[in-house]
Amino acid sequence: ADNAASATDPEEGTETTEESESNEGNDGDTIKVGILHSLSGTMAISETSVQQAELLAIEEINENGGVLGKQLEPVIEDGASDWPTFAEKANKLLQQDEVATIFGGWTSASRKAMLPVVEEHNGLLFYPVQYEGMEDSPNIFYTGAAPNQQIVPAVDWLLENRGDSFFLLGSDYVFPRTANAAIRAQLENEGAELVGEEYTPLGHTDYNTVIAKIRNENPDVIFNTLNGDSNVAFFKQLKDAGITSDDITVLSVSVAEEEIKGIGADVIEGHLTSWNYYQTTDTPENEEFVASYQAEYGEDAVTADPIEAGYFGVYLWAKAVEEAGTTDVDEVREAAKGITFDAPNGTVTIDGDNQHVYKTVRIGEVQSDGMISELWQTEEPVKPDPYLDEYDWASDLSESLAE
Amino acid sequence: MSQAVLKLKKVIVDFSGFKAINQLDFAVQPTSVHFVIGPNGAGKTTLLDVVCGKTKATTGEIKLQERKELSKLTEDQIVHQGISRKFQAPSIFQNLTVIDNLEISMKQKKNLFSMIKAKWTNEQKKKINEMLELVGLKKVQHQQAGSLAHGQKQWLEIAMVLMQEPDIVLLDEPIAGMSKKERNKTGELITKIAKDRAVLIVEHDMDFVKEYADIVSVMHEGQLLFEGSMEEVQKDPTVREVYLGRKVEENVVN
Amino acid sequence: MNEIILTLFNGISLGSILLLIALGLAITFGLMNVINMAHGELIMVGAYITYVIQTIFMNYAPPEYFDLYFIISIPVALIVAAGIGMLLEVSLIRHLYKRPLDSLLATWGVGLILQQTARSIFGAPNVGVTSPSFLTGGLEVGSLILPYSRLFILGLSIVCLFSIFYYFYRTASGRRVRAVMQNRQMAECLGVSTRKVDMLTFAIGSGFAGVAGCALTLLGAIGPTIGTSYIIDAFMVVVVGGVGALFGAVSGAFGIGILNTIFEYVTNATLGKVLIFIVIIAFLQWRPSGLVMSRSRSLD
Amino acid sequence: MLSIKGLEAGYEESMVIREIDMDVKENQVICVMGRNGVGKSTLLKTIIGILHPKKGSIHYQSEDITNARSSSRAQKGIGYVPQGREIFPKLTVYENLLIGLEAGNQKKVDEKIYDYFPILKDFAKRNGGDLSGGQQQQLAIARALVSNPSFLLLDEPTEGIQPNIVQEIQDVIVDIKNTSATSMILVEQNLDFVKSVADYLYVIDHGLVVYENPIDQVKDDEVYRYLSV
Amino acid sequence: MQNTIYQKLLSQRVIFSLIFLLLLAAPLFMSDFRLNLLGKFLAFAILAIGLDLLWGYTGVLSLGHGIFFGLGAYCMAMYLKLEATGGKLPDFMAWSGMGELPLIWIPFQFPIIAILLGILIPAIVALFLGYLTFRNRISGVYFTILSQALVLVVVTLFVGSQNLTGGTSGLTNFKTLFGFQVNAASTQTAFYLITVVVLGLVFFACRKLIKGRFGKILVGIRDGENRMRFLGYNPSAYKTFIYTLSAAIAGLAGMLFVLQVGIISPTMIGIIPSIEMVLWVALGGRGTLIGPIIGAVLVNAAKTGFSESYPDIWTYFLGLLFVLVVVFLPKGITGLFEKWSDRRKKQDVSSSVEVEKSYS
Ligand SMILES: Nc1ncnc2c1ncn2[C@@H]1O[C@H](COP(=O)(O)OP(=O)(O)OP(=O)(O)O)[C@@H](O)[C@H]1O
Ligand SMILES: Nc1ncnc2c1ncn2[C@@H]1O[C@H](COP(=O)(O)OP(=O)(O)OP(=O)(O)O)[C@@H](O)[C@H]1O
Ligand SMILES: NC(N)=O
Ligand SMILES: [Mg+2]
Ligand SMILES: [Mg+2]
Repeated sequence: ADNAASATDPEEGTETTEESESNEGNDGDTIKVGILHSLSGTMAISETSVQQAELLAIEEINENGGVLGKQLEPVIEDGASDWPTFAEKANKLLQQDEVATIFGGWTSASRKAMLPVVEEHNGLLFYPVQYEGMEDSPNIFYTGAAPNQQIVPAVDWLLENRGDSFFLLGSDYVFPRTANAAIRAQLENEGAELVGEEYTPLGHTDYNTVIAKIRNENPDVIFNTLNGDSNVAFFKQLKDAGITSDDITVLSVSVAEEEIKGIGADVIEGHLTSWNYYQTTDTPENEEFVASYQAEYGEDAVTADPIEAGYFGVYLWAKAVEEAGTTDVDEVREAAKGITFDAPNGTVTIDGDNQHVYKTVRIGEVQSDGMISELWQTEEPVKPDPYLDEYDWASDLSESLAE
Repeated sequence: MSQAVLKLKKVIVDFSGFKAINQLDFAVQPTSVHFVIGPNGAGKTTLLDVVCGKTKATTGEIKLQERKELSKLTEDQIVHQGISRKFQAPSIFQNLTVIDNLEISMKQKKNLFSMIKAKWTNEQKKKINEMLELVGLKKVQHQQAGSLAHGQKQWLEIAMVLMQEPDIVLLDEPIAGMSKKERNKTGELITKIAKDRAVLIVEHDMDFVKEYADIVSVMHEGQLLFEGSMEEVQKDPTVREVYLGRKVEENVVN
Repeated sequence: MNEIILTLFNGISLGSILLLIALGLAITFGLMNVINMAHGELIMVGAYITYVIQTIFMNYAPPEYFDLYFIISIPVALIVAAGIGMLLEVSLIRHLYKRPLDSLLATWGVGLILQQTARSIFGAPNVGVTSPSFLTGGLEVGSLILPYSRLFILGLSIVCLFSIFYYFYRTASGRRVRAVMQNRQMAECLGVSTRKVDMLTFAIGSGFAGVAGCALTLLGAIGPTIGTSYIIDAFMVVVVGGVGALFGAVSGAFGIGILNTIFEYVTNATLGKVLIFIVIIAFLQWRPSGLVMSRSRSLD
Repeated sequence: MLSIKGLEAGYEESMVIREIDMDVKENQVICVMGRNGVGKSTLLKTIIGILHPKKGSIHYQSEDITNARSSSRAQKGIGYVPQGREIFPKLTVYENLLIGLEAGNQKKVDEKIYDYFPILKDFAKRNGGDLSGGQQQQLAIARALVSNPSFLLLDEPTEGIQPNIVQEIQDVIVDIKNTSATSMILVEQNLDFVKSVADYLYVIDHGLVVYENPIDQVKDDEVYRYLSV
Repeated sequence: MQNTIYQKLLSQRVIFSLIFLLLLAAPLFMSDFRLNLLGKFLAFAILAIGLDLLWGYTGVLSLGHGIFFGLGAYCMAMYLKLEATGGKLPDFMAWSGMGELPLIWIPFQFPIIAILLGILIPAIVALFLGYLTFRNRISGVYFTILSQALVLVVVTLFVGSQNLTGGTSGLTNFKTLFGFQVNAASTQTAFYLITVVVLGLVFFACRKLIKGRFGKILVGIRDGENRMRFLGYNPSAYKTFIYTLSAAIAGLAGMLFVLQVGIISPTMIGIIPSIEMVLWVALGGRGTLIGPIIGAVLVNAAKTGFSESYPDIWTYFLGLLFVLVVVFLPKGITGLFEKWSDRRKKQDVSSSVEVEKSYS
């Protein structure tokens, strides 16, 4: 409804500015919340299902009486896989619609585009995807994994179980490059061998040459930080080149159930992933979640880590608001500290120090049916450590980054 | 005879094996109406092409006033050397008005920066008006050139050539598609402008050539077959055989 | 030694892929001068057709016949894409022949619509296509493995190339096409039905885009934006080869393919792209109108 | 055979020919003269269908073709040699001729075409665009003849052609006239040429027929008066 | 005829001035957010003018102007970034293991230099590419596709050298300019007004350029490049000049964009934006200068409007918009006005010819 406002109508602009600045989005009997993902462009392949999960959560919350007795009213915008657009839309949501919070983003680039906007207007952003860390904005809640909740343990596990010569392959942007910087330090510290490091532009489709290089180096492990389409090309061509998971293990940190559908289970079967959640994760909350998600979006719809992170992000915010008794950002931020929620992946807790969440780390192996079966998991949720302060091999990294 | 304004020595133009012009020696005298005739495909247009730089000679030299070697220059540089050319098929600027066409053709500094600050001078206005009168396009001066009839286009292009005030004018079949009246007009115009410049004309209309030629060169298979006055040309047996044919012979006889 | 052979093979393979995606364009763009920005989306159509047919086979055909889906997909993709192309020509392109640049804009819009349509029908996420078993694995040559899928695409592109060449340069219908493209009005005056010719030609060009899409399912992702990742390469190939010159496109494709692979091998994917561009610029210094130049006497 | 009634045509708003009536009989050669820009080419363009008349009708073999597409007119046997040649530059000379065959029903180029224009045989493999002006003009005529049209539209066919070939074209026209039932409309500037081939003469001025007569009754001075007004 | 032309200028003058005043008054009746959007659109409009000089008047179609826009934008952004980090190394450099500030960043510590470079660098790049291509008479579609390849390469380079450019994320999170808070509402309004003024200046300058003889020469080059050579002109020089000029204008637009949007990233300068830029010009009506301005604003307004109203299917409407405009408004939106006043009938007649020429 609110969306239908025309872009060029000045009247409508003035009205909104006249409205009271406090108690964002909390007018009348509904609370407006922004949903900002790429619904068009290349990133739509990943982000649309996260958006669906967030809408599902909102629907559930509304059915159970909403928040502060008010219904949540999602305001949906399209980031269009274009970072300046993310900034523009975030601006629109905060200034025009005065939403109480934004759920959105996938790529780190989109998050970095929204960061100054939410900080400028003191808004809130719940960001649902694993990322490179080195960030803790007071206006952002990070519900995806920090490096120490996904990458660092994965490397440890691989060194223990699969060998110690690594080949790093990633898309050419901030997440893979930063992640790999950390991995390099970690490998060096462990005395493991780094035999190659390759980056391909996002959307790259021909991996013959990369595979040729891999063949030459013949590593034990490929640590894969490719994002999006490229994964499909890479895995298909890897298989065609006759390299199977028995020859070289590929561990991916941006390939989940959703992506596997596009790659084809037969192609990626036997390779590994590192996440905090799988559709197969065995908790009562997950059974419920998967059931209702599939009820909403079809039998063969799959759930995945970012989808789940988007989903429980909404609940975390809702709990915080109830706690605070208002949608006012500063009060919500305060109230959020230490809030916990029984998410499908287990109990998650917001870490007051950095606004990330405690999460359980899980290494999994892709099955022939496209599901991922857990090989290993941490006993309990891991404290988020975006700057890798706990690891002295990362000290150089994090020092140079203290902004 | 005074010394030639334009001299070609041993010029060859080779199109992947086919010699459109073959070892041609050729000279143009100042202030003369010099016709070039010859069978279709003899190399007349190609001759004009090499002179104005559209086609590069494979070998040989093309000298202006005995000094300037043309074959090294680009088309626009050659124009500034004082050689302007009208093409066989009228090529004018369809989307500009008649007067605009003349405006950009007229003699002036044509480099980038003098153009940016180019202004109309009264003298320029006068020149263009005279030219419009001369070629009888006054009435249509504000029409899009694209909407002119074939003949009118021919006139416009001639006017564009003259606006450049060249020392040597190259005309490729200027009266093609013109009616008698206009042919005569064109002829008179040519005689007039030839008073202080050389005019080199390719033409097939013998009556026209006969009436206005000072000197006629006959080309055949890329070479000079014969050169002289029209009378001499018409008497020459080979020329008649390869080119003129019976009808012209008849009216030579009587 | 092995490395050299492998790199060469990869180069040729990449070349054949480029050729396949450029062939359709060499017709609609090279011959007809229509800058069809929706070409990539026609490739997408071909890819989704393959997906649909595969799904049908999965659900209704006996497993032992599953592999047939791919064989069937190729002609179906060709026909469907050609059909869409024909529709496009009749409803839109036809009115724009006098304004080739406008066709760029209109087809861009069409591309957007097609993408969104795919998203609405098949959903935003990528869909998966299982390669037929006879195209998985590869041919072992010494210690190298040449993937069957690559060999197949190489073969396919060559077959397409020759059928196109034969059609345009050896058949009356093809001659008509070339005549119409050079002087539509005069061709009409000589009794050639330019409408039929235009429609047919554009359909053929689009059809081959469909075939390319079908083949690409062997290599990469199948999603709404698959087209955009290939379209520019396709245009480059046509230009380097020389617009309107079919064999130019061939040399362009393999030239770019091999060089790109070599560059990428000795440097990385990013630098590889850059070097290719520099080479192309340098190349056009030497051959301003593409590999296969076509002189003409006319002024413009 | 061809009858034009009250024909009006032109470009956008500018009416170029107005109220033209014309009747061409079987095997008759009509000649159209007029100063530059009076609408001769426009008339032919309208007959072949490049331009669509604003008013009036065109009947061919008692069939209304006023709104037919050019291609179908060509199929019905109307051949056209445009002013300015309109060769297919990147088709070889031979291919240009083959396109000419599209209108007719025979499959191969008749040898007599090469008898008319020998160079077309010598240059068969060369690109049409590379030919010289006159060669192109000859090709344009030949291209119209190969399909043995029953009706020919010739727009200044001798433009840019060497004298002895002009005579040959003259002979060709006469030959066609004598050996077939073909009719022609011929636009020409040279009255002598006209008199040697035409049966009937129209003079057009400002899009109107201002003078018409059977050729044997045509008086030069009358014609020249109209041509030079 | 003469005086109808006079009338036309008169009427146009009036219209232009009105639009201009309206834009200047916009801050009085528009919300900060909308004003900021409008400011962004107007920055695009500036670029569109330059593109129209190149395409509409000179017949050279560049599908690569995003690059020049981007170069300008990045120059400004680099300064802003250094301001924001206050002497310290920008975060992305740290991650990609840069020791100290790389050489090419040094000049951008000084705002004036940064602004100058924001115009110069695009111009120089264009001059270089233009010279190499036009000199060899690479034209028409060859140039167009090359310009597109340029985009591909520059974007790949920008993404690839994260340590220098911030990679895919681009540059964002700015703080101050000349001590003013860039994100403050007042500063933003100032930026908006500056944009309007620059737009006005660029527009009237370009208009002066093409109304004169120079403009006719450009049209001549567009319709008959080779013929111009035989009139004694060297088209390559003219084309290179216009290409360079339009690149400089694009750079200018890019800087104003960054100031108002607060981020620049490769996605903003890539293939798709570059094509959209051409669409603005075509939609508004090429070869009119005013058309592209209208086009840029309308297309982007439509984009925003559609995507806000139908976030999940808005691209349908955008696509449809392009198709319909091309089919029903061959001369763009300004073509409509011309239809009403049939003064310029003749030009409509031959507009088809002109485009044909510029591409065949
Ligand atoms: N680019 C080219 N490639 C091949 N042959 C060419 C080319 N240009 C010209 N020719 C040939 O060169 C010869 C001379 O051509 P040119 O146009 O000079 O003849 P011309 O004397 O002007 O004839 P016309 O009187 O018919 O105009 C012709 O046989 C023509 O076919
Ligand atoms: N494409 C066009 N658009 C607009 N007007 C045109 C066009 N072509 C010709 N005209 C106009 O139509 C009139 C007649 O042109 P047309 O070519 O029929 O004359 P013509 O009798 O053939 O002259 P010529 O003997 O020179 O060939 C001319 O005044 C010309 O201005
Ligand atoms: N945070 C990521 N995967 O970009
Ligand atoms: Mg000639
Ligand atoms: Mg005529």
